Amino acid sequence: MNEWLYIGLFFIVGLIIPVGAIGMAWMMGPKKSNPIKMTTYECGIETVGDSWVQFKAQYYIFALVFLVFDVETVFLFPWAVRLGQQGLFAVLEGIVFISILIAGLVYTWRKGMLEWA
Amino acid sequence: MTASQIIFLLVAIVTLGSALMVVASRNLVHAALWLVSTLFGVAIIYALLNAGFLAVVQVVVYIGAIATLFIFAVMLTRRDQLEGGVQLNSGWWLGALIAVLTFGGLFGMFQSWSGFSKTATDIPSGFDAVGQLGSALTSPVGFVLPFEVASVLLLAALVGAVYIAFNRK
Amino acid sequence: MIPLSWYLILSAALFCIGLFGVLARKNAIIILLGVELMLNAVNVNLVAFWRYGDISLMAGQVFAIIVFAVAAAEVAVGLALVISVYRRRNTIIANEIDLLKW
Amino acid sequence: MNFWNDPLKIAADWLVSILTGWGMPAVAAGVLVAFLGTLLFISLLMVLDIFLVWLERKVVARFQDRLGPNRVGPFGLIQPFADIIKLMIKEDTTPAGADRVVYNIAPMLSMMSVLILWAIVPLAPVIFGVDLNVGLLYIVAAGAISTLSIIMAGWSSNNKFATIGAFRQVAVMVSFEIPMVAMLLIPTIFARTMGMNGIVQAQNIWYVILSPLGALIFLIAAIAELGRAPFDMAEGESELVSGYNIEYSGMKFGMFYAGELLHALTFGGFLAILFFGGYRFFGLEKVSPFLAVIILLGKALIGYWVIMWVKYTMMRIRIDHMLAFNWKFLTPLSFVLLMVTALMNALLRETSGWLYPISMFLSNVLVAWIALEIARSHSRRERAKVTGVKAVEVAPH
Repeated sequence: MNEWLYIGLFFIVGLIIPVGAIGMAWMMGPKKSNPIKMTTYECGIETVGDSWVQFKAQYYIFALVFLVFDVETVFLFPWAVRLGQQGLFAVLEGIVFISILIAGLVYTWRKGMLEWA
Repeated sequence: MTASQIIFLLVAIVTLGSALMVVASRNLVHAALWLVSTLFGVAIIYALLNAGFLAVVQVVVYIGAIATLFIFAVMLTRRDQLEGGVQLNSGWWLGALIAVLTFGGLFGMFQSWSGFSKTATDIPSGFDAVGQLGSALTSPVGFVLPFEVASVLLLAALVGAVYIAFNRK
Repeated sequence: MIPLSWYLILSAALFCIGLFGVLARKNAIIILLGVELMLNAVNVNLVAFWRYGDISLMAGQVFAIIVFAVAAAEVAVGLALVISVYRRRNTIIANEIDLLKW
Repeated sequence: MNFWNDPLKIAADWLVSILTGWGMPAVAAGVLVAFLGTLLFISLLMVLDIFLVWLERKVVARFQDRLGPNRVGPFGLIQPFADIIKLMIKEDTTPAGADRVVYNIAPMLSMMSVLILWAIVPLAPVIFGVDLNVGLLYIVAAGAISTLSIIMAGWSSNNKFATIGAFRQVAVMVSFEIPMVAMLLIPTIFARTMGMNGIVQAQNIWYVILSPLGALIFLIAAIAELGRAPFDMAEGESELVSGYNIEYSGMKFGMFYAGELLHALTFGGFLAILFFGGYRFFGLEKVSPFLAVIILLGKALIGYWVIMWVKYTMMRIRIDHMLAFNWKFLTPLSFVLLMVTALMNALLRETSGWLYPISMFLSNVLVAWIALEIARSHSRRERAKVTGVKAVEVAPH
């Protein structure tokens, strides 16, 4: 528990410092707000429509492949820590594991889903 | 009341409050951000349970990947779908009733169980949870099959999701 | 020290909030978020039982990690379904997705 | 044991003894001292960060054949303080239609995600915040928070450019996280631990010798993770008018900017720790912990300089090329390298002498060579496709 307490302290202090800096800037800065000043910046012209533009489906694909590989690496970290003890069996196990997921990447690639268009 | 109990209570309040906000928010991005807050609370709970590996994994997988995926999926739909109108379906009171009854039932069940207010034993010094987990996942007498099946499951999910969402025929 | 009961009650409450979200909300994405809450509640239970039982048995943690994988798979396919339905029917309201009703 | 051998512990014990002498319970005194130590450490980091602003401007000026800040103070050293005063007295703005709460939390989270990384950095054998046994995954977790802060900043600004910029940046960051995490597994395999201090202690041979390709991939992925050129979607002035932080000004922008610089130094430090022996340098670290800190900071600054060198030399890559490079080249390559490393490590672990490092090095070189050949033949085909297409001439003859 003790070491997580330190991590918690780092989170707290890591928040206090930026909050303090921004808070101080907020106190020291002028407050002369007006509607024109607060308009959205769009290179000098009036904004048109909603900022919620239609996004490409590709973003979802990249996040999806990332999710799958991210979960995979979570399995691989304990595997890597104990790789020395179990010998070749564990290595082959890991290679099978990675290969199965590489197959998924190859499938996505072959379906043309990794193209940005 | 000890310090760890106070920490637990604070975290539990934040976690449950954020969870309520997840199911109550009208704005989908806010719901996803409240989910992040809930999951972070659960990560602290794992740290309190001395499961440091799972606490970090919780942040990596849920906040790093799943929340990002949710927000990307929300952005793929249009805003006009997400706001306004009735958010609850017609049988929402039934849902609320079932949820409350489930909680009551679980609570009653727990109380009749003898191990309910068990306290934890101390972790022996030098206990290497990550190493133990690695051994469990890789040794032939451990969980090798679930380890490999997880990879097949992820493969199936990837192939399925790509096929369902983006079959261009 | 914190008794086991606190964790169990927290997890039960989290589970029920998720259940309410799944049963009562119309929006398909919120329903998926509710399922995530329920899976997390299950995970809290698994880890708590690992900690309060024999900690040299890693089954609780291994199970929790498998649940992570299952949650990831569920989100991936669930959101893909939502997006697919949205593209065809232009809605993400679960009640309006009723093609198979008849 | 005296102060010069273990300064942190001696200082902490001394403070705790004073506080308990005033009648404070031992636990509370311990927590208070830890809190003050953390506060001091993070304040020192912020001072270092201010120095980095000056360093970055000086170095970029030199790369571009300019002088850089040189008016305020000797060598312009006071310049960053002038910058801070300017940031402090600027108006705190929130654009119309922005999601006020999320908009204001985002820069704080961005800075925090960098500061918390230092909790696990072993500065010397006895000077470190925490020797977490899941240290490497903790780096990835902090990266997740940083990703989240970018999404929050971009989405809440209510600006098309900010939203698009944030989503591109996040797509790049999550994509390059995969090779980075795979390369974090390589020191784990060698050292059989995820703890940063354990990895440094295990490096009798620098891991860059055992896995030069791993170090290179880690550097590339780290640069992308930092969002610096050539992967700097956030700075895409011409197409995105600076991406997710477009609507931020004053101190809130300062947080993003300072966070980016400190993040770069931090990853220079991680490169040093994981592949270049951390605070170890021919036994010098045993002389004094203070010397070890200087060694680590020196190595981190060299890593930071390399990152700057790349930034100010390369041009920005187009987003589709960036992602294709990652998913079609870097990710398969890093996983192949991981498998080769695991296999070679299991086969040769027990061999003595120079056979193990030499064969590890050669296997890396072989993998790199094969990958480059494949990439070369691919680019030849790509070029062949383009040469057939004639550009439309402005002034036809």
